[in-house]
Amino acid sequence: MAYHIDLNGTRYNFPSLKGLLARASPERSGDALAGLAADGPLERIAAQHCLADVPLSDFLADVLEVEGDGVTALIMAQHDTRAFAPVASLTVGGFRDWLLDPATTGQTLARLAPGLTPEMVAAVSKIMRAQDLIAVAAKVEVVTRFRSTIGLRGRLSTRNQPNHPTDDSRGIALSALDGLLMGAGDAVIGVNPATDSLPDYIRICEVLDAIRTQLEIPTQTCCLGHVTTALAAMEARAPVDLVFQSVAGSDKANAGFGVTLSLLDEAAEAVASLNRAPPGANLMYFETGQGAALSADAHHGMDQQTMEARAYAVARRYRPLLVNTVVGFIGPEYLADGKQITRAGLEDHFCGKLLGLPMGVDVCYTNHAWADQDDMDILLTALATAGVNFVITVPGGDDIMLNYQSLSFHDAAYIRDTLGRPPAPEFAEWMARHGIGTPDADLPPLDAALSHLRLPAA
Amino acid sequence: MAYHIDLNGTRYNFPSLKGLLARASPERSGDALAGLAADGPLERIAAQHCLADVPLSDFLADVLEVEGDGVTALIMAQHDTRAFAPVASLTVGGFRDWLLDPATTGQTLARLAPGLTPEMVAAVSKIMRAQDLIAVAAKVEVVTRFRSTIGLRGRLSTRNQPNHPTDDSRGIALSALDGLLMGAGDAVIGVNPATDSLPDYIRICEVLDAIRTQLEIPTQTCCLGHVTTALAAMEARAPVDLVFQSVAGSDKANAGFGVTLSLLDEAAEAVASLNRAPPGANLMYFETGQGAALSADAHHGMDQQTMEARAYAVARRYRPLLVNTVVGFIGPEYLADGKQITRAGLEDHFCGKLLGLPMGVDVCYTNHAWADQDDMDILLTALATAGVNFVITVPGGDDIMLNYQSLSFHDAAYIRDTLGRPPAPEFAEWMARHGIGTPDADLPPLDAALSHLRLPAA
Amino acid sequence: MSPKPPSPRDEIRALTEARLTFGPRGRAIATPEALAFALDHARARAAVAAELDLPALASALGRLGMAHRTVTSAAGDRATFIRRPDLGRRLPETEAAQLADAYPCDVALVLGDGLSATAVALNGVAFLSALFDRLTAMGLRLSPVILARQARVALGDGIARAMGAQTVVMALGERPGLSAADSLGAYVIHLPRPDTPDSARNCISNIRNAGLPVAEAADQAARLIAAMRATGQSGVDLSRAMAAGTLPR
Amino acid sequence: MSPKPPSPRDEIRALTEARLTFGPRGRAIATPEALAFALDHARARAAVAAELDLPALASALGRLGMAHRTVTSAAGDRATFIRRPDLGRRLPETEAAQLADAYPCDVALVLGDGLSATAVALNGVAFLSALFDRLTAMGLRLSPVILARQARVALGDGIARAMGAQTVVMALGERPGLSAADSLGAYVIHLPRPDTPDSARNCISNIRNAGLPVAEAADQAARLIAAMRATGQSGVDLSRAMAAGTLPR
Ligand code: B12
Ligand code: B12
Repeated sequence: MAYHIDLNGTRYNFPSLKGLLARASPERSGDALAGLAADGPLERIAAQHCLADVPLSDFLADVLEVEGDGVTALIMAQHDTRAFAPVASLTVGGFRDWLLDPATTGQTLARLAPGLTPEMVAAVSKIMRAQDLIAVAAKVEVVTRFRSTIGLRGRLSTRNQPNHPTDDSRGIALSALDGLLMGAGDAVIGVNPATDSLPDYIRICEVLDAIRTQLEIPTQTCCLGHVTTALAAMEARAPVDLVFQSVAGSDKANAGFGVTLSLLDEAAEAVASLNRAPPGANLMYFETGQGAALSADAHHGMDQQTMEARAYAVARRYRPLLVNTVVGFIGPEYLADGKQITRAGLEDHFCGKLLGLPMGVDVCYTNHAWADQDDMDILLTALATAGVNFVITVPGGDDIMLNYQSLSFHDAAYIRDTLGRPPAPEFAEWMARHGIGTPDADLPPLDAALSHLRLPAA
Repeated sequence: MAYHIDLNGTRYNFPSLKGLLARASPERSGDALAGLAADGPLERIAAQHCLADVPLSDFLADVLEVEGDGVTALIMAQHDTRAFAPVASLTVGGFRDWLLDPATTGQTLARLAPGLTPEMVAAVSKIMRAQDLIAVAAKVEVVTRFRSTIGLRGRLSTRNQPNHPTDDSRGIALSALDGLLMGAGDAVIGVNPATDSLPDYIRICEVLDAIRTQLEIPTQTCCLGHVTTALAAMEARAPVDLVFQSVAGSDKANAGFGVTLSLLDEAAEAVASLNRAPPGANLMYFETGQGAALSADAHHGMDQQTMEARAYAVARRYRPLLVNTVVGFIGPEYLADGKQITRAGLEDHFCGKLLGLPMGVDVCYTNHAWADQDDMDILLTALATAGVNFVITVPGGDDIMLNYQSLSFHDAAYIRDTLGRPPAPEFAEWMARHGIGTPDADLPPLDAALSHLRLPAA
Repeated sequence: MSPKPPSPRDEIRALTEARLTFGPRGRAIATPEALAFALDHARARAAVAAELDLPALASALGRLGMAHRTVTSAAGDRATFIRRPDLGRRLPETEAAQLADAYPCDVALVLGDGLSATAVALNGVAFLSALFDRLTAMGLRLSPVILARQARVALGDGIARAMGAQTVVMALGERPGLSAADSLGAYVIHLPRPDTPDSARNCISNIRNAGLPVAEAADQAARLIAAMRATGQSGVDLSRAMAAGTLPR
Repeated sequence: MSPKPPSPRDEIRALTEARLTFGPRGRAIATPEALAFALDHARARAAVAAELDLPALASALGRLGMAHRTVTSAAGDRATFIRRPDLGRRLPETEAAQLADAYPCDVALVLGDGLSATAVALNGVAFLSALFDRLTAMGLRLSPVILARQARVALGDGIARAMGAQTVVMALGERPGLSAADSLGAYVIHLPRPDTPDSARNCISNIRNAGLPVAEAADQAARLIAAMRATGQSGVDLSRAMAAGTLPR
């Protein structure tokens, strides 16, 4: 369907809803790379005006316009007409006003989530200012549980990410312990493996499990290898708490990641059957990020922010414990600088929350981007205000394997202190019990840790 | 005195402390314009390393290196050796660590303020990240009083700025009322006069006083004309609550503004003698902003951020009720884009607070800057986290006389709701009494206001 | 049908362009207003980038019988102008030399783009011709109108010195606001030297339709110039004297 | 004096370059560490901007008796390369034509700058020569080393097609981290077509001193290539088969 608007005597034409969404997107390098961005500020604003008048119901057709795409089919199947009813007659602009209305509470939004499609949520985000994205997201509370309870209002959890360039067991353990001594890891202790082998995957699971059980930490662990490796590891009876996978917003993009929905279904079933978690627990962990689909040439002419929101349809199928956008991770090819990363981080968090996901953010940047630590401080502050479920933390903010800068354990302490955002209650209690954050913590100090922890043999 | 450092086999020389400060300053367009900026990231970081090792006591010499500058003399006269004692032996780097130490409380910092010079504070800010500037400022509570109490922890006040391009009495009153109906104006209702005449100044004072007294608002009003006009108006018995003046960090820059310290002394005495305020009240209002001295060619080879901190020495001489940096107001010649404005806003707030000032910020940008509303949302959020005393608000964020964008009354409502930052207690009570913020406010609705308010004749 | 009586809303709109909040006060600015704001921002950015339309200005001045000359500041182009106010204030020597042959004058009249060529296009010639009439009536000798590209306020000082004028009026586009890009500022200074501070200037601001009308602005400027030439002062000192009533108004 | 026994701190430092927090845990990162971080960031940015040192690489390869050729992707220069990964993946036709006359080979060996020419300078030749020995021992015919400027991973695909090679190893600089800019990534793919997805690639990452040693990386790459050529598969499918143990390791 084609759209158009007359603004100041100029007619702007948008041949499709997909094209309109792209032109209405706030500026970012990835859309320019894809040749989808507006020609300039005036065309962008015209598109936003035009988009504001589009009825939400227009988004119930196949916006991606790709025959046989599984993610599109999933989105249509997920859509709950009854939940959609309260906003069914609104335009995108009216939806924004409704979202910002003080009468629209967190409960209202939670009930609405199954009625929203990713494209609706992406659309409204494009006409929202940063403060709108923050204010609406702050209303939504998405709580998930495994050994800890994540996402309670007023709290902020952290992933402790003790990566190591050779997956050395003791190297990983040291970084994990460093974070634990700073109170990081209530969302998950999760390692990205440098290597791609099953034995390494299993060993990493065992190392993390050893730390968790020996220190009796109310948290969960994860090795972020490929889902196929996770399946093999579960078959081999490795201690897998959570299955991880990167996901994206089209079948083709997921194929680029080497995954299909049925593979994910299989993994979700497998991990549930391990019975490691209390009943009803959430057992999956997904990462997403604007630009992933485009970088695999699997965006089908759709802008990267809308594609990102579509990835959340995949994620929500599995009631995940954790989802996070890796926002600045992929690089300046997609989000050029601190401004674009900040905007995208707030968009992704907002869209994920509105779709009912337990949304976290990897507040980060690469060394080829035009960004620095100040940008991260600001994004963290904005996200904490918006009620982000969790952020990722690494020793000193430097991931020595993935080669990028994420938050440090100290950064999490900054926001805890300044805005008052304690970790998950079970973990906070564990910290108190062990005196963590006080001079007399009873965990082994880092210098002595190597001899204390009993790690599995390499 | 000259400084140098060897870093990675390169020697970096800094012929003076002033030069070192400039080279260590985070990137901004004004320092580049002045030819004072570092040559690139490596020289900047070398300067920061070098600066971190400079003893704070080095700053007790004449850093500006200008014979006979009155602001320098004032800084030296203000310096309280006893208050300085706790940090007297520290370097700039050690001072940063000390500031961030949880043992250093707001009380400690309040006692320290008279011992600090602007240059010390500017120096340490240059090696602090955004989160450091926020976290330390958030510890400091600077409370001032007139009819309302401003700066209490956890609160955020607003200036209601109802400017009008012809200073039309009813035009001003309408904008003021619009803000009052949104709860804006507990710091001050303050008009920048478009015109430069005494009769207009007096009339504006009368209009604002009429609104305040007829609506019994526990706040103060101000006409932000030149201090000489204020003096003449006070002689003519105009209802002057607060004397306003723009100030800068050198005699020459102040001369560019048409002011001297003795003129300010005279004005401070005059306004105190009016006895309009409870005893002990604070009676002055100052604005400052990075780039003002440079734009008057009165920066004496000093970087704009340090010059800005020097302006605070002028301000604190008068125990002001309000001080704010106009950060993005002056333009991209000095702060090019959203990133530079954000950084400068946080620096100015931090430096002002550390020097004991009741610091506010005009969160704003001009149409020739590379900035937009998203940047302002983010800066507001960061400043509220840092505990800013007040921000400036205008109808719809558009100052139709000064031609720039500041915050809107709605923006203040956003941060009040999202971070929980109520206005001054007296004003909050007044709002509650009049049902402001509820559908049945008993103030006249805007459409009826013109006939209700009894304004002085033009 | 008789014309509808003006509603209070219309009355308000006539009083101020401020973006007032009528109706129910939600937490956030409503979508139509938020989008209108974004559009106005894009337009204001475009106004900043606009260049003086020299042929149009020249022919408008010509129709009024006013001579003109053109100069460009050391900033050269628009991108440099925004980032380098120092260059926008400097008159290159070649440009100064080019002005030296003009007939002697008391007051130099300059029309610069400043931050809004749009403002100059809309109000520049009207203001200068109104001022021209008043100053001529006062018996002052005026320069041709100097159309100045990439001009900051202080560029006028160099122009005055180059032409040997004692007083200079620099009328130029104020930075464009969100609601209007048509606002002109007039800065007047007497006996400018290279190191004269801004405090020696007087300013008449917000000259535009919804602001200070052109005729009134010209009156004020003429009054200022008369006072400057009578006292030898300008700027804050002059304002102070005028406020104290020690000068004829 | 006998040498001091290694302290636990030294032992830790040998295990990981991670920026661990020893000693008292304050709220904030201490000033020396914060400044070191900023310096490392500036250095990493410089590494991104660095270009391949072609003469040095050529002479190092020459000393080892390895031939080479040079190509540049469609990105042309560094600034374009960063913003336009699409161009960094594309081999211009002129460059492709220039490779067509090379002798026939089974495996194309490519050394690209990627995001760190520093990594290539430090580990590139060592890795390729180790791999060269292993593959030669396996009886495979190898291309000259293609030194590729402004190269993204997928540029190797076009190179392989231009040279008629079935398998291609693209070794290139991974994006530089804060602590190290010397990390090489090797991406191997079998039978690349223009539309082959990344999932058909295998990756050996973190090849550097403090990561995966060059010799071990070459072993892994040789093993992957053998498996690819035996099964006709590469990428996720191959990994899955290897994980399932249905392939010789
Ligand atoms: C950036 C990056 C990504 C980006 C790639 C997008 C992009 N345009 O660059 C994103 C976030 C999408 C990504 C996704 C994945 N990645 Co990745 N990625 C990286 C990273 C951090 C940097 C790569 C780099 O600098 N490349 C150099 C530049 C010049 O290459 P480029 O041409 O610009 O980009 C290409 C490569 O980055 C490549 N690529 C990126 N990741 C992977 C992973 C695999 C298995 C393959 C074959 C290729 C590949 O795809 C890009 C497009 O062609 C490395 C870590 C490192 N230290 O190198 C991990 C790394 C290469 N990725 C890894 C993994 C496991 C994955 C995933 C399989 C994760 C998952 N479980 O789903 C997915 C799928 C990738 C795929 N098949 O396409 C592993 C590989 C382990 C291994 N030895 O096989 C690494 C080493 C990190 C890790 N240990 O977790 N990744
Ligand atoms: C930007 C600005 C400033 C900046 C100037 C720095 C800069 N580099 O631009 C700062 C913040 C420092 C400033 C300070 C003041 N300003 Co002022 N400023 C403006 C503003 C918003 C825009 C001016 C503009 O667009 N100029 C056009 C560009 C092209 O000029 P420029 O060459 O780049 O910059 C020069 C002018 O801006 C000029 N200038 C700026 N303000 C003033 C004020 C006076 C009295 C004079 C003579 C010159 C002057 O100085 C700059 C350097 O030469 C106007 C409002 C408006 N709508 O125009 C008020 C305005 C001109 N300023 C005003 C005032 C009152 C002041 C102060 C006297 C406030 C005070 N009480 O201390 C001070 C002192 C100024 C001085 N004598 O130097 C009034 C003038 C009223 C009048 N009719 O006389 C105005 C109209 C706003 C207002 N109503 O409050 N100002």
